[in-house]
Amino acid sequence: MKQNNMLAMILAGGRGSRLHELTNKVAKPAVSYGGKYRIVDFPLSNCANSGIDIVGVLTQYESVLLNSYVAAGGRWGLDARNSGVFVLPPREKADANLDVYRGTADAISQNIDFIDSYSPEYLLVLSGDHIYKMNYAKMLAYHNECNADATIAVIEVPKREASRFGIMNTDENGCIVEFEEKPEHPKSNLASMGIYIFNWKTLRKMLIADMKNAGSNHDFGKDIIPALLADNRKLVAYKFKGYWKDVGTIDSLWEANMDLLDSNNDLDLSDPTWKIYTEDTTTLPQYLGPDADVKRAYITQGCVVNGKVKNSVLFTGAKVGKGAKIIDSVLMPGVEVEEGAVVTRALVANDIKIGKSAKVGSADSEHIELVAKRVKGVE
Amino acid sequence: MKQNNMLAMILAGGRGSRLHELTNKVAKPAVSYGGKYRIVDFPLSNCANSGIDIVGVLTQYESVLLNSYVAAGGRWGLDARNSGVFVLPPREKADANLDVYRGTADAISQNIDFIDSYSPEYLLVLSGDHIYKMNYAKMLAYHNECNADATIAVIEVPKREASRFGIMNTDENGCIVEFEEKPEHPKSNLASMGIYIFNWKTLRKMLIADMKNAGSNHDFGKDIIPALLADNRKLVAYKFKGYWKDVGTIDSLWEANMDLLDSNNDLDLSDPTWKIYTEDTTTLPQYLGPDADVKRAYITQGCVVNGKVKNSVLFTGAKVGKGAKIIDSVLMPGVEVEEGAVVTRALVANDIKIGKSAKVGSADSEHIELVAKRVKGVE
Amino acid sequence: MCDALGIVSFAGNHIWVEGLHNYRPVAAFSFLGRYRIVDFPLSNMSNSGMDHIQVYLNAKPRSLIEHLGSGRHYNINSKRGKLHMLFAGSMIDHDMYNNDIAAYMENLESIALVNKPYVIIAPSYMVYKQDYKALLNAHIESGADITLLYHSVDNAKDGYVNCNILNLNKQKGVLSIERNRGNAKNRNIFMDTYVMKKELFIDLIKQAKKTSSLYTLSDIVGSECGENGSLDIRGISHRGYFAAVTDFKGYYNANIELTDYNTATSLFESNWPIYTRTNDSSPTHYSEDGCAKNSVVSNGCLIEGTVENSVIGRGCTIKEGAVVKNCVILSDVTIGTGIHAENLVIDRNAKLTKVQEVVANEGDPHYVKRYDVI
Amino acid sequence: MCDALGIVSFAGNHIWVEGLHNYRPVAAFSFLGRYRIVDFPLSNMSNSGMDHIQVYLNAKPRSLIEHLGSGRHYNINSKRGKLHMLFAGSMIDHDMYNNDIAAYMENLESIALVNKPYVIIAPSYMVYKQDYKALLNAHIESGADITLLYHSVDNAKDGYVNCNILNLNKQKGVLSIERNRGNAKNRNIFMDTYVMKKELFIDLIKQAKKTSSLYTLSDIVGSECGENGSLDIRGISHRGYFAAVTDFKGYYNANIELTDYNTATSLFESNWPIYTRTNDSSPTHYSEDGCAKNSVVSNGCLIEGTVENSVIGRGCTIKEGAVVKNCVILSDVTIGTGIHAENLVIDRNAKLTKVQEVVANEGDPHYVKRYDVI
Repeated sequence: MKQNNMLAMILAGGRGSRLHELTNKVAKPAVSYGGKYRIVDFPLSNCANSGIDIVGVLTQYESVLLNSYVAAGGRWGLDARNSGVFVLPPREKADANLDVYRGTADAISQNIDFIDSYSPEYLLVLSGDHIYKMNYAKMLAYHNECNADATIAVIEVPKREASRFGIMNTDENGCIVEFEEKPEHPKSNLASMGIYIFNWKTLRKMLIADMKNAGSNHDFGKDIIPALLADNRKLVAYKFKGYWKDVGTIDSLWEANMDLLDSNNDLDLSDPTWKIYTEDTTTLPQYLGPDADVKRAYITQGCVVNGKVKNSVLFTGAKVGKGAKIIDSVLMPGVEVEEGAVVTRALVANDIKIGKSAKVGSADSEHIELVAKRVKGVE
Repeated sequence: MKQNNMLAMILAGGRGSRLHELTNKVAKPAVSYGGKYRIVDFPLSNCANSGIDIVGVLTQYESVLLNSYVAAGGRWGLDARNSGVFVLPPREKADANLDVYRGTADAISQNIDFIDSYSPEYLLVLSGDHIYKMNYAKMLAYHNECNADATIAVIEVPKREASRFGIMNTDENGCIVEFEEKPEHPKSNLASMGIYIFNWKTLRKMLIADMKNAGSNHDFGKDIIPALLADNRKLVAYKFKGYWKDVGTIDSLWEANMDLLDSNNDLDLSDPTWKIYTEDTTTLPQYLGPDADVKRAYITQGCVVNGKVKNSVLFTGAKVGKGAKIIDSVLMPGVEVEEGAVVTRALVANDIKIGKSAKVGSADSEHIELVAKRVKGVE
Repeated sequence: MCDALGIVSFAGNHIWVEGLHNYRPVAAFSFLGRYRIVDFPLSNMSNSGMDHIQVYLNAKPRSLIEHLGSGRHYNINSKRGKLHMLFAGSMIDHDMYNNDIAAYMENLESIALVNKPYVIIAPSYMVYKQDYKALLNAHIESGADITLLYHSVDNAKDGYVNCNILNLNKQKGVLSIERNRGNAKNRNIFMDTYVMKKELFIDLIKQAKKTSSLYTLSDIVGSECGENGSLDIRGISHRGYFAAVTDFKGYYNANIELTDYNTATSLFESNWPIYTRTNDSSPTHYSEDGCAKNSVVSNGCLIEGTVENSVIGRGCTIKEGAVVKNCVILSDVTIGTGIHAENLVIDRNAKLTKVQEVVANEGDPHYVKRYDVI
Repeated sequence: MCDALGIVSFAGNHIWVEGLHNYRPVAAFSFLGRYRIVDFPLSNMSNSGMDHIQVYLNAKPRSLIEHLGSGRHYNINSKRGKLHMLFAGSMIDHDMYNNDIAAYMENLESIALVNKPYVIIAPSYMVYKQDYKALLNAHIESGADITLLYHSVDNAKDGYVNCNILNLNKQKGVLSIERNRGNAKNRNIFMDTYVMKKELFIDLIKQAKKTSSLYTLSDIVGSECGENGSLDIRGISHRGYFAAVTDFKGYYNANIELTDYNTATSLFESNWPIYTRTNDSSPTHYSEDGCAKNSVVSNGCLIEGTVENSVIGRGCTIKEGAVVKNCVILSDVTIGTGIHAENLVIDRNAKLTKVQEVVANEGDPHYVKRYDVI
């Protein structure tokens, strides 16, 4: 807290049901990405690198793995004396029964006591399922420069896609004058990234009022932002340039992995000044056998490759047998592709085995095939 | 897990309502004890010292402080690579709604997935609100020696008090033949300490059956132990000798603190071979001023004493002004007793201020006075 | 965050604290029972938002390395930042070539690598509280090339042995740096604390090395002072508690004067925590006949005797009838039944159990060796 | 839990690995890209349930201290147990008095303090997998005073330079310990690994010190072997992968032979993890023209050229058209466009960008210095 008086809360309660079997047993923020990471590593590493020391993670659905994953704050260096990652599921209180979070704002409201115990000046609200690198300290500097009550990070999206997003309409000074959720006829192309900095005292008042409002959805976009605007508070848009992706579907998760194959990609995970930290697994080094044939690939430690890998991303511990081919595909952690099997335009889920000479996926499918069950070998 | 293949689960969901204001804002396991500790430090330090690396803490009621307290596993050295303290409140699952834990056994049942993810051979079930030092590795050795399905730690209590406890009736080999909860006419004086070692596979089956049993209270004492006995499983009693205290009331919490004033007390917190670890607070050293007069006292760092302290325990940051007297009392963390005030046979709650020349408590009261509100000074 | 690399330097070869120094560097000296001296510069840096810190070691590093560990207890994020321990080339005490410049030369790569424009250098043998972020801002605003921190004292004749002093002009320009010869009462004691651009620091290291293999950082900075020097070097005055542990008496006095609670409040402030490594000791137990006054007592002690005007380290036992007066006692010391100890510094694990009276004269404290049995 | 104190010893004065050894002790050598050699004895100890471990350092300790840190990554509970770093008195390379016995003598207190009846001593310059708990049990059961671990080899004429060998009788009693002179193919290479009671260990240290200031632990144990010795000293044979990094070729060969996945599986087993410190590097990126075969590649690399039969360390760049064959490359090395590198050990941060062909003969690998630009 010394560093910048800002506490971060990560909303990590989403079900991610469009990721199908991938989120059967784990919450979306814990889904694997980029060879060795999980999605939630991005907001957590951003926090660590931005000098934020206290992070609350608001979890809800199938969170046992997510909870224990983020609780080990040392992964992001967030385990120094006055530092920590705190898992905050809904809980029973002296004056209230146990209930789920009713919306993004309610998740914060129900943890006002947690936030107050650190008496921060600023509250940073983040989403746990976006992939991007951002220096929140710079955003805070902008917030202070503007003397704003709230600052919302926005990204320019193609005009024709704008109606899929929450759109911020700003005046010539960058002040937000209107917020429209998925407007049919968007007036601007500034999409909200779901990243907010609030003056805590101001937000606290708003949240307490919102809790009592029976008609509210208890949502930041639908309720809190409009309420702040109605209250004539100063809301400013902070323009972000760079890689940002919400991986809501199998296709977009696959695509976000494929983006890494471009050595000039904007995400640049190899930048030593802004590392993304993750679980430190004890694996073998990466082994490339005598028959390995690797072209345009992103491969991490623990992989053992003795076949062909082209245009593909291999996660921790993935194994590719002799003569097997992995083309335009993503092999999640622990996948084993046996001799002679061929995987094309597919995303193979954690620990799935593809048997000898089996074939999955096809080069001309519209969607990426999700392989979430064991595929038997062919004699 | 390498060390002994035993995972520990600490039941820390109790409301502790007989501790009145002390548990208004914190769960009972997080209540302060012994100058610098919290009650839950005892089972957690016992785990660490017994070579247990994975500890789940089942929390429920007013747990925000408890959750963030135990989540910093480094306090007990439980933050090495394959080690951790995991907070496990009730949670929403794909196939079940969010609900409170229905009993001690249900709390474990709802976390079978968590336990399974470490595939332990043994499960140690502990209570989060007892004060004692025990080497669970020795209890496990006894469990294995007896070839038992379950081992229950017991302590001999005076026969006349036995009806206040859960009593284990054993045969001549120490095998448990019967369990009676608070029997009117106890047949033995072996009280259950609420410390169980189970073979995980056996318990797992029992728990799954118990979950489906509509008539069950889902409680270890009332349901699981009798079910194991009915199933002809081998249950043995492990006799514990030493200090053990359940601090359920203000009187007993006060008494447990007073026990420390006896330099030959069985708890022996200064034993370097079995340290109790706790939060590392940044305080001043302990200051004794020119008018300090300290006799039979237990005082920790951060205390500033310039008055008389007799037969009393002073917690972190407690301050005693010039001419003030603290007699037969407990000052919890952050208490400030101003000049000339007198505190007798009282337990003063966290951060309470006793004003100048005020008097609280009395030497001949039957019960210990709990001071949980600011006491104004006297002109 | 603070845009400076923090460097904690070691005590130079002109500093030697009789007794204690035989076993550990000054940085690792026990201070006020629960601290080590290095906790003060490190807490200052951490509280100032500095998260890249290098601690230099020149001899007997074990106790210091163990105390520093991963730096988590100083509230430094181990991923974003780093508490680095860097070693001098020789690691031998009383080796005149084993000076600060030699150690910086040995680790020039590590210094160059850190992505910070400024450097703040603070000593590991002085105790004071200072917001380095404020100091850096003052340095930047002033436009000076180098800013030096000093403390004005009126007892430089008796105290501050082996310290350097700054001679200043009216604009706080540094005219020269020289050793305190004890020939005047009022002096500006140089706190061995520097602020400058990292590039300039690297240049000065190389220049010092070229000039003489015995040149120290204060020598090279001193040579650039005054009207003949090529740099704008200024002093900034420090306020609040200040102690320099440059000799045995300095160590004793600093401890004893902080047993006064009012003096201590000028060093310890609630918004400026001094971090240290915990030892997980239990609270201290006072028996029926135990008593302590005007003292600082650490955890883990058993006090059955009388303690006055003293500092008692962790895990000490003061037995029945024992009297401890004006003593600085390190950890795990035993004062036996009925023993009278006065005006002593007692090193760790010593036992005073045989000789009934171990009393030195006031103003001339004596030293009891580590593990000694008296 | 395992009732033994673990001691990781340093490479004795007879061991010197040309090149790499100038910058760090053998314990801190990079191994197979992502490890340091010390990871192997420490992981063995941790996996065996040992949680009191002392690592001895005799020179240039920085990189080793940084790598070891608090020991959390070796899965050692920092409260219950401890990973201690202990220092030799002199810390100077090539100082003949700076041997293991001198270091143990310097830290005799620390050894005596640990509350464990046995001690297991393992070297920091050998790579092997061993369950020390099983070894301790075998030792206790046999009733021997000292148990020594050895590995039977059939190539002691060319390899295992500077190692000691054990001469055994039929009951595995140790008749003598001597240096491998390369005069026989079949030898029992002594793995510098000892099991004994801690008390005996302390006695032997004192006895060695009294006998000669150059006596090492193997000297004093050797003097107690055979029918004239007063102790029952036995050998236990080790199976599985074993390498001794006692000279430059040994280092090169151990790395290259482990690029074979089948060989590696005899060292790495899923129930016996080898722990190391993470560097938080991203996965390795292979471009359209990148390709690697028969190799071990660490994370954080960019492979645009061809890699064969090599070990590539963290954060290396192999540019387009570059060919790397039979090389052991440490971290952050750049092989420039079109450069051909063969049979080399390339130390960290070196750049091969100017000379087109840097090729040594097979069987005679060459060394490229740290930060060198070729």
